[in-house]
Amino acid sequence: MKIFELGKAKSPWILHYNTGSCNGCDIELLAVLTPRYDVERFGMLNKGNPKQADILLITGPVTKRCRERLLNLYLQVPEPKVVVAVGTCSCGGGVFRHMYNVENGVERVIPVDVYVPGCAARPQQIIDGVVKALQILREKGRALEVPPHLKKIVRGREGGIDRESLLEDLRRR
Amino acid sequence: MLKMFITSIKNLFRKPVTQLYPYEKYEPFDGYRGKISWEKGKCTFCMKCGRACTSGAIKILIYSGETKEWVWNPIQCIYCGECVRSCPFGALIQEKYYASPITKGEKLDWSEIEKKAGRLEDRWRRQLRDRRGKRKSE
Amino acid sequence: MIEASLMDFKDKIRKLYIPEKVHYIGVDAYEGEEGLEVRYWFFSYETRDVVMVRVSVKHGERVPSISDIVKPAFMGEWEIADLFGIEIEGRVENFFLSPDSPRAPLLNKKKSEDQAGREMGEK
Amino acid sequence: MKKIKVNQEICTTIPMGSQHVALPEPVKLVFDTENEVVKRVSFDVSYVHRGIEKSLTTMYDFKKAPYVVGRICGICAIAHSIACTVALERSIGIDGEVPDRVRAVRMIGLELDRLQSHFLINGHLAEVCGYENIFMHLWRCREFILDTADMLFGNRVQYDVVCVGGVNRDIDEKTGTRISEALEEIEESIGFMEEVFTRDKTLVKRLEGLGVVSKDKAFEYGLVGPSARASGVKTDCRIEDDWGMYRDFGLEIITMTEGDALARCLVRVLECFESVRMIREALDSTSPGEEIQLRVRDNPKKDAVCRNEAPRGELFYYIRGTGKKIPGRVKIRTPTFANIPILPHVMIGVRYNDVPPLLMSFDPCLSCTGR
Repeated sequence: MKIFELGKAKSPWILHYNTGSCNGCDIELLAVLTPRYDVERFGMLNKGNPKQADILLITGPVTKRCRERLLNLYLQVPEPKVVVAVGTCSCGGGVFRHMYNVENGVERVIPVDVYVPGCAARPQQIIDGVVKALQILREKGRALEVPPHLKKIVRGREGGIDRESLLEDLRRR
Repeated sequence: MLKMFITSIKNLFRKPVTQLYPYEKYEPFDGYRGKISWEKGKCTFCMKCGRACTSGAIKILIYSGETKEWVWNPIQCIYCGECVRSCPFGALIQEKYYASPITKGEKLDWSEIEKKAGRLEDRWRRQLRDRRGKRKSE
Repeated sequence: MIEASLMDFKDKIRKLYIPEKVHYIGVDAYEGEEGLEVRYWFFSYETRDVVMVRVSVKHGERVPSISDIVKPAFMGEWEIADLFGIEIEGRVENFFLSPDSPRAPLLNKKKSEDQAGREMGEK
Repeated sequence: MKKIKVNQEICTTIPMGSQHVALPEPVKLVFDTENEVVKRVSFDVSYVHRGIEKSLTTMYDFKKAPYVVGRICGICAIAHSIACTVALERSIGIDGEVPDRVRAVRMIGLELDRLQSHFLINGHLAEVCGYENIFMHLWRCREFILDTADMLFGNRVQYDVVCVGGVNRDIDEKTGTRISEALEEIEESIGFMEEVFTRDKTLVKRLEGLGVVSKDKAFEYGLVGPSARASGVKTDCRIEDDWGMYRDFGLEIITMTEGDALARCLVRVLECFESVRMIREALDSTSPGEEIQLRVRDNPKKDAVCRNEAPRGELFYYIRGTGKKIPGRVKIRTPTFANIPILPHVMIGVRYNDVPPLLMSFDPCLSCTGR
């Protein structure tokens, strides 16, 4: 278990989705991956598959047509996951606030953990945001850990928690 | 082939382009459009900045009496600098440092503030109209 | 600027549009006092002028497509069909809008509702 | 993936998007392929529709419009701002009074934007071809341009320097000299890019003869920008509708006749040299002036149009002035909107693995298209 946690902290893979932003934050996100800022120093890789991702970087004010795709992507990312809203328009709408085809930010659709301001967000700001997201990822990972008094049951059942034995454990206490 | 070899030898001795950002401090250029700071002493609450703001990131709350509040939302601002140029008293300054990311707890409830500002402005306008009406009748 | 009606605007465009000499810019609509206007924009390489063909259309009237004369015109037509609620031949439903976004958002809502009400009354 | 019948042949349907590694933007393309050869394409470009045209006629007054339209597209933001501003100035009737210095600063902004956009798309094209090394190199070079923009206008991507009646900030002499130093570095990196796209065997063989658009086809489908110039259409809105000083500086229109993906790349590379020359001319021709912003008293009252050359091609703005603070109608026709209708025709008969480079060679910008 510990080895997975360590791996996650050392190499968080990111998933990027554009929900109707102006491309400004998206190209800055790509610039973060290129030699000047080279975020692969932290072991971060941009992945196209949500099932391999830990950090979800979302740009754009969430247009009505993107909403369902965003929700699907969020549900496919395995726990623990952190959502980072990059750029003003994904935080609260920015200049697109109160337009007819826009949802006023990512938080209206899925829970957001870190808000990165800036229009467009600088690479430095994005790196700051991701560093903050890493702390949250670690905390969330810890929260997901199995409590010590249940560890015996889990080990006995090879990873899965059995309902019967859980109830039995509760009854005993 | 030879050219490739020369280039790779050159690159061996070149300084790396990578900025080790979080470990190495980064200094933005002069004139970078960063955070907006507000000086209370100079401000007269003329509301010009609120009207000039493109994305509605500045709200001025005028409560009854003399209590007034200037609110700026860093995650709603588009950093165009229009408010700084519109301020006739120089109460707003654009710093050259960018705003840092915030987490859920530090966030302002902006839709609540928007509603509140609208309500307060309506009331303030009504009061102003009443006062003018009174003065005319006198 | 060329004024045209629904009957003859296709002939006028056919006369005007020669692919090597005239560049097709786009199509646009506008809601004026008396119903809608559909405007076709062209640019002439020779005179370096923007030419506008204006067609006045009433609410609910069907507009023929010009994509048999001007090939790339279909996208602009689908766009205004969505945003203004104009019936254009060969349009695709929800090209720009989602199923739950407001219908014909660029129309002046109140006026079009009045119009619809009047039409209902007449019937 | 599912199998369907098209004209008695069994086709495999491959959807691409809306979330895909090769695409930074949401767009959905559905290919019907037979033995990996594309037979039919359908596309959905509406994922980014936000309703900016409506908001310009209801929410924002005309002085805020340049900042709002800049957010249509982050890559060609200043092209949008300039086109909108020029159309508004024509509508108000002050476009003749704009000082030369303002025109020069706007030109510098637009050309810098063009440089970074061309570097971006050529790098991205190389990455899509599987040539990640060139992607990294070109993006490293692109950082010099972004640094220059950062120094001049105070931001890397959204410059926000253009406003109705002028520009927000002037370029002082100290920065001017620093730019001319930076320009040499940029020119060197353009030389590197040219070398890559003319000499590198892998890249040239991959892109040569891919997606050929003949001159007649380009006229017929109304292509704009570098895609049209690569097919031999001599069109450039900077010459045709000159809001700056391009005609005085003798801007050269670069055309090629091949019309394939490689020609589209090379047109962009050669345009970069021209852009650097334009920046130099603009810096030398005027000196920092006192007046960089006219006082705007009137509201837009006439109908006005502006055609501006964005990095991707012709950008068309139409503004209907009503004498009020908010214009009656703002129509935006973006370059990618004109380049998309030809895509289904070009893609038919192309192998599926060639589709991403072909798509990228047209330089699609979906944020512009959706608005």
